[in-house]
Parts: sequence; structure tokens; C-alpha cells
Amino acid sequence: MTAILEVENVTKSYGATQALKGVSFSLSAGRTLAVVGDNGAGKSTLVKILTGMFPPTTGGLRLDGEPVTFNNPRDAHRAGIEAVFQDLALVPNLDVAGNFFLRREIITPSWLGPFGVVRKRKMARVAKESVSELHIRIPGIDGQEISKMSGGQRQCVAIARAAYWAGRVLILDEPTAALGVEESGEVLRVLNTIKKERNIGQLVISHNMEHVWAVADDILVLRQGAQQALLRTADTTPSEVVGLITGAHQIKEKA
Amino acid sequence: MTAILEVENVTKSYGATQALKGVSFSLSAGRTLAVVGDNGAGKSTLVKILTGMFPPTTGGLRLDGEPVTFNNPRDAHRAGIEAVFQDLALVPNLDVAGNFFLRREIITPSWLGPFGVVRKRKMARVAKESVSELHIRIPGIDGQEISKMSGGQRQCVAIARAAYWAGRVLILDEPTAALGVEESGEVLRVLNTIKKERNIGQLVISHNMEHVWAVADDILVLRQGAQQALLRTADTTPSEVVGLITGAHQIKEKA
Amino acid sequence: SSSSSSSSEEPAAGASAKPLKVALINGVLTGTQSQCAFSGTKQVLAAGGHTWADSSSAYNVENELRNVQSAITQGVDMIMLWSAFPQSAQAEVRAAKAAGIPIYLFWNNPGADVSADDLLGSAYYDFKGSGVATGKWIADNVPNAKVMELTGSLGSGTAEDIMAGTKEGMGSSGEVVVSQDAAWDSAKAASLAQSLLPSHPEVNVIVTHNDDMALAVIRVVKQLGLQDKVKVITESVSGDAGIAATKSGDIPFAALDPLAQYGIDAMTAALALKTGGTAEKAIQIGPSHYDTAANPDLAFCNQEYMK
Amino acid sequence: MTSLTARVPERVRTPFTHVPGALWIVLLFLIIASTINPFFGTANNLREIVIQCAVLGILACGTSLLLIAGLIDFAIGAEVSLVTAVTGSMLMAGDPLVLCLAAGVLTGVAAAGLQGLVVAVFKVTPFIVSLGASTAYLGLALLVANGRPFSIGNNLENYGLGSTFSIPNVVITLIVVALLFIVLLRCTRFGRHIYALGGSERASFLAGVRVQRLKLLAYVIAGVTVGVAGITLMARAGTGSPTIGTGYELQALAAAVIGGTSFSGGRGTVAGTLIGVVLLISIGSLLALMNVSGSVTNVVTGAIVVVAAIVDQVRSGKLRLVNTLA
Amino acid sequence: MTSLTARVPERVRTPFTHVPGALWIVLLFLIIASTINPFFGTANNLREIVIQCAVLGILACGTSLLLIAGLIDFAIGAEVSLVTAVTGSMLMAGDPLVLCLAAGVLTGVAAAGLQGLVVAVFKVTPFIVSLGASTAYLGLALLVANGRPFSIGNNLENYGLGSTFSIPNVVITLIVVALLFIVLLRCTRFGRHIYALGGSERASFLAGVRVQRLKLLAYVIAGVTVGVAGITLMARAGTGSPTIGTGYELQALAAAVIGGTSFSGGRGTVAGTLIGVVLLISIGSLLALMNVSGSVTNVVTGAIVVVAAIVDQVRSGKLRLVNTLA
Ligand SMILES: Nc1ncnc2c1ncn2[C@@H]1O[C@H](COP(=O)(O)OP(=O)(O)OP(=O)(O)O)[C@@H](O)[C@H]1O
Ligand SMILES: Nc1ncnc2c1ncn2[C@@H]1O[C@H](COP(=O)(O)OP(=O)(O)OP(=O)(O)O)[C@@H](O)[C@H]1O
Ligand SMILES: [Mg+2]
Ligand SMILES: [Mg+2]
Repeated sequence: MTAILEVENVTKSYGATQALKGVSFSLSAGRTLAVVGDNGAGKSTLVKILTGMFPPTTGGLRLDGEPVTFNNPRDAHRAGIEAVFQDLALVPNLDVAGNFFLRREIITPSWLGPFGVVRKRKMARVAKESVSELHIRIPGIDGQEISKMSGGQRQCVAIARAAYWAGRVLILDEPTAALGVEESGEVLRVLNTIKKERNIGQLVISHNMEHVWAVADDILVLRQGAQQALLRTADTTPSEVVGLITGAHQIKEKA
Repeated sequence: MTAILEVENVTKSYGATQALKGVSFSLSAGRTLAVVGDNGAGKSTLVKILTGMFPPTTGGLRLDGEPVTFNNPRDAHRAGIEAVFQDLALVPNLDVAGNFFLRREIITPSWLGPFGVVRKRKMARVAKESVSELHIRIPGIDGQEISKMSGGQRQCVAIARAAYWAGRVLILDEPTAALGVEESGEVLRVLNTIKKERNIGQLVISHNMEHVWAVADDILVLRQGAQQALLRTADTTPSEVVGLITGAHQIKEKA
Repeated sequence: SSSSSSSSEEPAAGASAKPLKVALINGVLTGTQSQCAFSGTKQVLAAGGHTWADSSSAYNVENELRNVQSAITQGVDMIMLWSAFPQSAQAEVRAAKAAGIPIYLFWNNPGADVSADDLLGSAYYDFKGSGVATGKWIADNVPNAKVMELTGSLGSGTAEDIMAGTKEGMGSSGEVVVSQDAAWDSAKAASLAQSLLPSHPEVNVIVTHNDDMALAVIRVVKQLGLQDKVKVITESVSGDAGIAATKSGDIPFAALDPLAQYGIDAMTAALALKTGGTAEKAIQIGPSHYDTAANPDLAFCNQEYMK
Repeated sequence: MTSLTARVPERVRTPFTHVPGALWIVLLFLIIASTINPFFGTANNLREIVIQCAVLGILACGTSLLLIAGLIDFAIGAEVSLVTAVTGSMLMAGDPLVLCLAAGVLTGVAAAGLQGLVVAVFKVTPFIVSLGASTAYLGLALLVANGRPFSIGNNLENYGLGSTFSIPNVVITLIVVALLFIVLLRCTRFGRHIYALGGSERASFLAGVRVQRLKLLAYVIAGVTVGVAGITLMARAGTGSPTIGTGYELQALAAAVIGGTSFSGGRGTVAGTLIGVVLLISIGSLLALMNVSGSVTNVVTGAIVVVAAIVDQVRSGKLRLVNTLA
Repeated sequence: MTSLTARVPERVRTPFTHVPGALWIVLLFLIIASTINPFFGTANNLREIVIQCAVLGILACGTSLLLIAGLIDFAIGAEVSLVTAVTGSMLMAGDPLVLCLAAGVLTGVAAAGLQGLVVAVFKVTPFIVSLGASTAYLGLALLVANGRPFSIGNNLENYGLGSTFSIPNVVITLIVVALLFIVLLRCTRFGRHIYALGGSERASFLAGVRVQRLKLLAYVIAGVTVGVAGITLMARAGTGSPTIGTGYELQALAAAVIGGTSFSGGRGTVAGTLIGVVLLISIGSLLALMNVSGSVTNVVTGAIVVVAAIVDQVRSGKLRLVNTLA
């Protein structure tokens, strides 16, 4: 079990606010890490750093053991890291296929680069196929604008997109927040399938302990920006984790 | 137990899409109705109609038995209806007090209307007080812009605001989606307190059956825009409701 | 439209010919100068029983082409063109020629690229001459002149011609110490005068390119208490207030713009050429008109005249 | 909700208290200019600069208000001209002064208010409305003024050129207008709603703000500045003209944006805008004092505007990526 | 995920296929105009209208591209002037034609590209950059052209006035440019990214789009239209001038917005913009044929622009409240 992504003592300040106060962990292929913590604990900030949205204030990342700096989300994509952001980050005036393939449109002839002609049919078809491969069905895939979809529908699009493209690491920030019971179950099942089939690392943020237990091998607990604990799911219980989140519980040893 | 708000056979079409296909129910003082349904079932559309964002395509509303038309959210506010929208609908460049008191700023002298001087200190204090009354603590209440807050922090602001102003009906569209375990529990507790103390009607949308059972007296199940069932929480079980949501289960009688 | 035929000069060929329809194409949108000139042309046309069609190009060369084209479409008998781009109207001339409609350039210097054969005629307004007259007046009346120039907008060539003429006419007897673009704008001229006069105490003449600017500058000069030291003169006078100030001596010199007369002269010549009469094919409105004493009222384009 | 504690710093800069980087640029510019040109720093010249700020400053207050609300009035140039045409014609016709002034302000209010009405009632994009309005009002001004400039004689000379307690009257007007706008935007309910509207029309609407009425009100108030500025301009120049206001719309927008007002709404301050006004006017004054030719003046002014914007960006240390993308 | 079924209609109008209400207004206008004025509907006049659409149409393609991307170039008027100044000077100096034309296009590209560079590198608000640029480029054009208009003699006469297969050459240029832009925006990856950028810069950035490079590219491509339009204008007029382009920026923006392009990015089509161009040019033509005075022309044009925007709003039946607030 090799570590794909290592996070080394990462901190992040927004002006006076210290959102992350030193977080370290490593993510291995075929394993899922759940990141949990109260509101404002710094979870989304961590995601933003891992996806190249902005650099950490101090500390660094390693990819396959090599130090790496992401200057922008493109760098992270290149490294095989895809994410579902808490606010989804979909383009509201594009349709599903448009968002699904944004920047990675299928074009012909390919040497034309930005001026290559987009193969809309094929993209719509591929998007549909990949979606059904992921056991997520999104009808009207090349019609409706994202801005006219319901909250849950949008979240499904974002998840399908990230899952399709993730080569090494898949990061999901509260992926089931807007989803119904069935849809949530479907997503959790898909995550487990992908993990096995593609042997990628996953980082899932969730407030739902049931969901955490359904997918996570390890659990990282953040509290007010500080790393509270890093535990194996098998070695702990939901109530212990909740205690760590709220600060009722304390653990000294760090995994 | 009197019905405050009655919904009579409301439908809503967005162009070709029929988002609501005829929904009828009534909301009584001191009771909480949970609206559940799959993604895209039309829950948020229902909220938008009840808050005057747009009128229903057909059907109507009654307030205290009188037919009523809401031309805009202001009309709904006047009728004592407040809501937390799924996308929160906070103004990103204002701070907590700014959003909390938007349109209802405390001014002096009051006869100056729009040109009255805003009493910032008092507003900040009142906002803080009301927030602590609701057992929700939001520090830095007159500092940080909403746009710089975490997802959960924003959701807390929206809930606190709606809860403070609601005189007759409080509507919450997935209020705990972005909240942590403890915060969610707090919100549910607050909802129950308000219901008792103020004797208002509540309409809560949630995908979480546990949360539904924690607050709801009745449950309305929507499926693809149609009213699937209207049940008493006491008379049903989570698994039955989930079955109704997904269509595995059917109920003929409508309450 | 004008009904008064009290003008001192009778149109040469007005009486005999059949009534003509003349397109009057004004290159600018606003501006007293073109208005005055066109009021002169209209007087001539009205007196001869002719009709006209107005249009304005608002400084846009494509609008000007369009206006020429729509004059052609309407089947006018001749075109009087005051071009917004007075160095060249070759496209307009070409279009008129192709349609067989005579075109008279009015205001324009036809430029090297327009053949005189393609024109009915032209009447060129001599801006440089106007500037020279101004310069000469300064040389004769202000010893050791230190000049502040507040000019019309740059870019059309008009202001540049006047500036060059002023320098030439003044010769070595004076010096332009500051020259700023006031864009024909009275407010801008006032601001410039107000901020530049304190730092240029040596200035004893201010040359403005129109009477609006002159009037605004005079107010500033008075306010600064410099009215005995600084003379404010102007290139053109067209408004009532400007005329009054010239008569009262507040504006001691104005290189008169006899613009209504210019319109009368040009239109008269154009009609004569069109109907086979005799007239000079290319008129240059020259310095002969720049004599304040000799042109008491005739050349002005006041409200009375415009009626 | 315990985790929320201590996450939010005590006091952060809000949209209401933002001081733009332009302030430093202006100070730097004033120092450099005084060194370059001996006359620039003289009390007399500085006084002149302040006087020249009056018209643009008054207009820019209204423009800021609209921009903060996410609106725009591109027609203020034509509106100023229209105001001078109306007031001027009335003055020349010998109408009582008070009536003329009232008519001038009313013209500004009506001209801007009409745009507000179209924007509010038909929900048309503000920009296209004001583009159409600027063309139409220019035509109207031409019609009212008979297409030509006119003099107002000695009328308004006391206001335009005189001083009270040795403060130029037009500067007093600017100060009064600016203070009113500062109070309006910072302290009143109306001001908060303007910021909210610019930040999110949807959220404001859902909070029950009468957004369309608010837009109309914003235009009407901005119209007052147009009326006052038009009268002030005419009083200073002693003449009016159907094109006298041309260009002020761009200058006012430039001043507001240089001063930190967001073009997409929700952010900006009157103080910042006034700093932008001072910068623009100072540049013009320095270049005139140096007797730089018109062409070079244009090149230098344009370059300084862009550089000011860049410096503001660099100084804030964020280069917007972090501002808007993070 | 079953509940998602049948919620989304099969085919809905996307930003790519939006046909603006302006089309109906144009058709209505053309019919009314032909009835009012006997000359308007003649083949000759309609041909003239199409010819006159060329320069504005070419410019408006670039303006649309920028607006859709959420950018703006307010300096295209000055840039067109600069292009004529540069190309004209070279032509008059006797440089080879190809070189002159290349220099013209390159001037447009450089002038717009420089703005793009500032926007991309320093993340400055596009509007303020182009405001500064428009002043600076006007000054440059004055310098290059020695402050006065100039004739280019018979150079470019064949292009400007000639026809190929009885289609005017300048119209062929417009058609080629428009088709290229339609393909660019509708069919290429670049076009999709432009719509995405205008829809959400943040989301595009997070999807890995090189947003700053894209902005630069958008300005450069818009710069090509400025170069081509400048040359076309000069060829038609036989004249260049340091102020010849003044006003085209507003006309191009008006055409784009009338044609349904959103001022805040993400929406718009080249077809719509061209409809806007035809409307503006037809209005001008009708008024010229009716010999309406300049002042009235302005009033009527402005009013029609606003009315067109209102009709579009009413016709779409949404009055934006539902469009943007629901
Ligand atoms: N503005 C709109 N235009 C067109 N269709 C819309 C619009 N808004 C919503 N819809 C469609 O209407 C249906 C109901 O949407 P709604 O947002 O009410 O669902 P919901 O029950 O709230 O779902 P979720 O749980 O995902 O939030 C969905 O199919 C959605 O795609
Ligand atoms: N752009 C910003 N500027 C200033 N402070 C910020 C900014 N973004 C986030 N913060 C602060 O940083 C802290 C961590 O925020 P973050 O979004 O990472 O929390 P989170 O763990 O994702 O919370 P949630 O569960 O509510 O989404 C919060 O206190 C938040 O207010
Ligand atoms: Mg978060
Ligand atoms: Mg919803």
C-alpha cells in the first residue's frame, strides 16, 4: 500500500484567521480517508489546498513521495486529482456535457487545440455512458442548463464529473449534502466501486457518521483548524469520533 | 388546532417541465410538517411558491382560511412567513447583522423611512442576543463578510435570521445540509423550542429521516412533482417513508 | 426654414431655372459654424424657390457616405457637402459622380486626391488665413506678446491650421508660451485659464478658437483681476453674447467668421455653376473678410439672422 | 455551534470602510508632481485643482451610488448638457433664478429617473437603457438649445466664481453633496440596501427589499447630482451648450472605478471615488502646467489611469485571483 | 438516482442557440420603414444598408466575443482610429500593400492584446483598463497621424468600393468574419471556454481552464476584428483620421446588447449581434432618407434602442424577474 498523496504540516491563514493549524496525513491507493470536523474546522480549506486553488501558508504536499507544488487546479488535475467542491463549482450557463467535459472537450482534429471542433454528440454520449457506468442516471444530459436544475441534480453532475476524471485521487467535499436517501446510497456504493476498480485514493468530507462508516478506511478529525486525531475506522466508534469533533474527547497519539 | 396556511392543489411548470403536479396540505400552528422526496421532486419549488418568489401555475394558497396571493417575498414576510432557502440567499458582501436585519434595519428616527440612520451597534447587539436566544452562537457578528464564511457558518446565519423573524410560519429547505453533527442537533432542538414558545407552523425539508423524526408531526411525500402521501409521523416508519419516496411503496388514500 | 430675402446679395441664377432639390449634408452634429453657413445656403435656396433636404453625419464618415447615398436615392439635383473630414471626400465625390449627381464641396479643401473635374465646385474656408489674421493683429497691437492658446479639438485639422496661421502671422514679435486643447468647450477653457494664468504671469494675450471659450475665459480673467493686462481674442464669433462682447470691446479682436455670408456665396456659386451661369469654380473665403470695422453686422450669424 | 468560536476575526474591513489604494497613488502623484513642476504645489494651484474637482466630484458621487447598486448611467454627459440647455434657456428668457435652478435639478432627476423607470418596470439591462438615453438626451439638448452654445451672461457668476468664507462656492457644493452621499451610503437604511442590491439582487429580493423601487430611487438620487453638476458647470463657464457635458460619463466612471468601486456592484465608497476624482483632475492640471500637447496628454492620462489600477491591484497584494477566485 | 428521470425536458434552448427578440423587431422595423418611406425598401437602399453594416458588424463580432467572456473593450473606437493612422501613414509612405494591411491588423491585435495582457497579468477590471486605453490610443492616433485626417488616394479602392460576383467586397469580409466567429463560438473548444468564463470565472478556473490566457486570447481575437474593421472603414471612406473611429465602441456594444448578449457575460450569439447591427444601421438609413434633422435623429435612435430592449423583454414574457430572480 503506497502513499499517493502526503500532506506535511500544512497551515493556512486568511489574514488574522488561522483556518488550518498544521495538518499531516497520507493518502494511499485503494483507501478512503474521511475528513470530519465541526463547521469552520478548516475542511474545505484543506480541499482547496489539495486541488491547487491556493497554496498552503506553510507546509507542503508530496505526490508519490516527491515534493509537489500546485499552482492552479490544472496542476492538480494533471496529477490525477479531481474534486467535488462544497459549492460544486459548476458553470451555471452550460449543460451537463458542457460541465462534464469543460477543458477536456473531445475535439477533432486534435492538433487544432483550442480551435478544434467540439464533438458535441460524442461528448453527450460519453457523458451519458460514464454516468451510467457510475450507476448515476442523468437524463437530458445535453439539454438543460445547470442553473435550472435542482440542488441534488447539480450535486450529482459534479460527482459524476469528478468520478469520471479522477485518475489517482478523488476528493469530495460533503458530496451527499443535497442528495436524497437513495441517491446518497448510490453515491456511496459508486465510491466503493471506483476505489476497488481504479485503485485510487479517496478523501471524503462528511458530517454524516453513517456515510463515513460506509466508505472510510481512515478518519481525520479536525477541530478549529487543528488536527485532533487520525484513526482507523475499524478501531473507533461513531460516538468517539463525534466526541473528538466536539472536543468532548481528546486523543494525544497521532497516527 | 387551526390551519394557518393551506395549500390547495398547487401546480408549477417551468416551460415543459412540470415541477409540481398538484399539491394540497394545510399547516397548523404549533405543528411541523416535513416535506420529503427525491432530488428534483419539487420541494424547493414548493418553498419558492410559499414564499412569494413566484406564483403557482394553478392552484392557490389560503392564510387563516382567506385566499391569499403573494406577489413577492415581502408579502409573505408580512404574513409572517420566513424561510431558509436551499441556496441560503444571503447577501455575500454584507456581514451577519447586515443580512440579519436586511430590509428591517433598526433606524432612528423611524419616520425618515429609507433615509433613517441605521443603528449599527443596536442591530449587532440585537442580532447577537437573538442568536444566543436561539442557542446558536455566531462570533464576530458585525465583522466578517458572509462571502468569507464556511458553508456551515452561512447556513447558521440564514437559520438564525429566519427563526428570529418568523411570526407565523417558518420554512426551512434542507437546513442541516451543511451542518455538523452538533450544529444539526442544536438546530433541531431550536426548532422544537420555537414551535412551542411561539406556537408557529413549521415546514421542514430534509433528506435525513432521523431529522424528520426529530421535528416533524406530519410528513408530506413528493415524488416527481406529485403528492405521494401525507402521513402522521406517529403512524408511519422511516422505512415506509423511504419506500414512498423511491416509489417502492404506494399509498392510495390521501390525508 | 428661411423666408426673409433681405439679404443684400441676390442669387445669381435663382429666377430663371426650374426649382431644384438640393441635399444639404452637414458633417457635424452640432456647431454654430455649420449652422450659420447652412442658414446662408437656405436663404439663397428659398429666395430662388428651390427646396432642400437636410441630413447630419455626426462626425462619422460612414454616416456621411450613407447621407450622400440616400440623397442619390432620393434623386436630388445636387449635393452640398460639408464634410466631417475636410482633407478628403473622395469616396463621397466618387459616389455622386457614379450617380451623375453634381456635388459641391463646401468647407472642404478638396485635397490632392479629388479631381476638380469631378466636382461641381468648391468653397474652401481658409482656417490658416484666419489664424494669420489673428497673429497679425497680435503683432500690431500687443507689444512683446506672450500668448496663451486655448484651441478647438485636435484631430480634424481645423485647430491645427489656425494654430499654424497664428504663429505665422505673429512672426517674431510674440511668442506662444502655452497652448492647450480646450476642445471647443467653454468649461474646459475656463478651467485651463484658471489654472494656467497664475503659473504664467507673463501672458498678455489669450487666443481662443471660438467665442464661447472667449466669454468663459473673460470671466476668469475678470475674476483674477487681470482684465487690464490680458486681452482675450477669438477666431470666430457667432453667438449673440459674443457679438455683443465684440461690439463693446470686451473682445478686442475677432477674426470674423462670416459664415452666413460664406453659405450665401457658396450656394450662389453652386447654383450658377449648376444652371450654366458664370461663377468661380473654386472659391477661397479669404482674409479679405477679416476686418472688424468693415463688417459691422453682415457677417455675424446672430439669432435674428438665423430666423 | 461551539466550533464557530474564534474563527471569525474581531474586526475585518467591510465594504463600507474600504480605503482604496488610489489614496497612496494620489499622494505619491501629488508629491512627484510638485517636484516636477514648481507651480503645481503652490497653494493657488492646489486651490484650482479643488475647484476643478467640483463638477466631476458631484457627478461621481451619483455614479458611485449607481455602480454600487449594480446599475449604471452612461448618459450623464448628455443629461448635464440637457440641464444646461433647460436652465440656460430659462435664465435667458428671464425666469426667476430659483425657478431656473429648480428646473435644472428637476431636469436631471427626470432624465435619470426615466431610465430608472424603464429599468425598474421592464427589467431591461441598465447599460442598454442608458446607451439609448444618452443618444436621445443629446438630441433633446440640441433641440432645446437650438443646436448651439449660449451664454448666460452674469447670471450665476456669484455662485460659479465667488467664495464664501474664502471657500469657493462650488467647492462648498461638492463638500455638501459628498457628505450627504457619505451619510446616505454609510449610515442610512437606503445605503445598506444599495450595497445589498449590488451584492445580490436575488438575495435582496428574497429578503423583501423592493428592489425595483430601490433602483428607481437610486437613479432619482443620482439625477439630483446631475442637475446640481450641470448648474455648477454652467455657473463656472458662464455658458452652456448642447454638448458641454460630453465625456463626463466616462470620467465619472473612471474616477469611481479607480477609487475602488466595483463595476459589478456591491463595493465602493464615496471617499474612494473622490480620491479618484482628485487623481484625474491632478493629472490634467500637471500636464496643462507642463504645457504638454493634447496628444501626449491623452497618452499620459490613459497610461496613468491603467497604472493606478494596476498599482491598486498589486498593493492590495491579491491580484484578484485570491479575491474572487479563492 | 431514479427521481431524476423525466425531470429534464429533452431539448431546451441553450446559450448557443438563443435567438433574440430583436429579430422580430428588425423585421417589423423593415416592414414599417418600407411603408413609411418609398425609397427605403428599394434594392439599392437595402444593398447600401448591408454595405454599411460591414464595419460595425465586424467590430460587433469582436465585442460580442468579449462580452460573452465577461470582458469589455471600450477602446475599439480609438483602436480603429489608430489602425487607420498606422495603415494610412504606411500606405502614403508607399510601403507594399500587404505590409500595410498586415501592419493594420497587427496594430489592432497589439492594441487590444495589450489590454488583454494587463487584464490577464494584473487582474485589473477590464472596464477601467479599456477606459484608460481609449484615452491613450486616441493620443497615439493623433501622434501617428500628425493630428489631422488624411487621404489614402486610390489605395484600397478596389476593396472598399468593388464587388466580387456582384457582392460588395466589404460585405464578403463581414460574412467571412461572422461565419468564423459563429464557428468559433458555437463549435470550438475555445468558444465553449468563452461561454464558461463568462458564466463563472471561478468554476472555469477550478475546472482547469487557463482563464487568464483565455482572456488574453479573447482580446487578441477581438483585436483582429478591430484591425480588419479599421482597414475596411478606411477603404470605404478613402480617408483615415485620428478620430475616425470615435463612437464605434458604443454602437458595437449597443448592437451586441440589443442582439441578446448579456452585459454580465455568459450569454449571446453572433447572429443576435448581427441583427442588432442591422437594426441600428436601418434606423439610421430610414432617418437619413426622411431628412430628419440631426437632433431628431438622435432622439428617435435613442428611443428605438430602448424600445427594442423593452420589446425583447416583454416578448420573452419574463421581465427578468423570473429569469434572474427565480
Ligand atoms: N428555473 C428552472 N427552470 C427549469 N426547470 C427547473 C427550474 N428550477 C427547477 N427546475 C426543475 O424542476 C424540478 C424540481 O426542482 P426542485 O428544485 O423543486 O427540486 P427539489 O425537490 O428541491 O430537489 P433537491 O432535493 O435536489 O433540491 C427539477 O427537475 C428541476 O430540474
Ligand atoms: N476567504 C476567506 N476569508 C477569510 N476567512 C475565511 C475564508 N474562507 C474561509 N474562512 C474561514 O476559515 C475557517 C475555515 O473555513 P472552511 O470553509 O475551511 O471550514 P469547513 O471546515 O469547510 O466548514 P463547513 O463544515 O461549515 O463547510 C472558517 O472560520 C471560515 O470563516
Ligand atoms: Mg466546508
Ligand atoms: Mg431543493
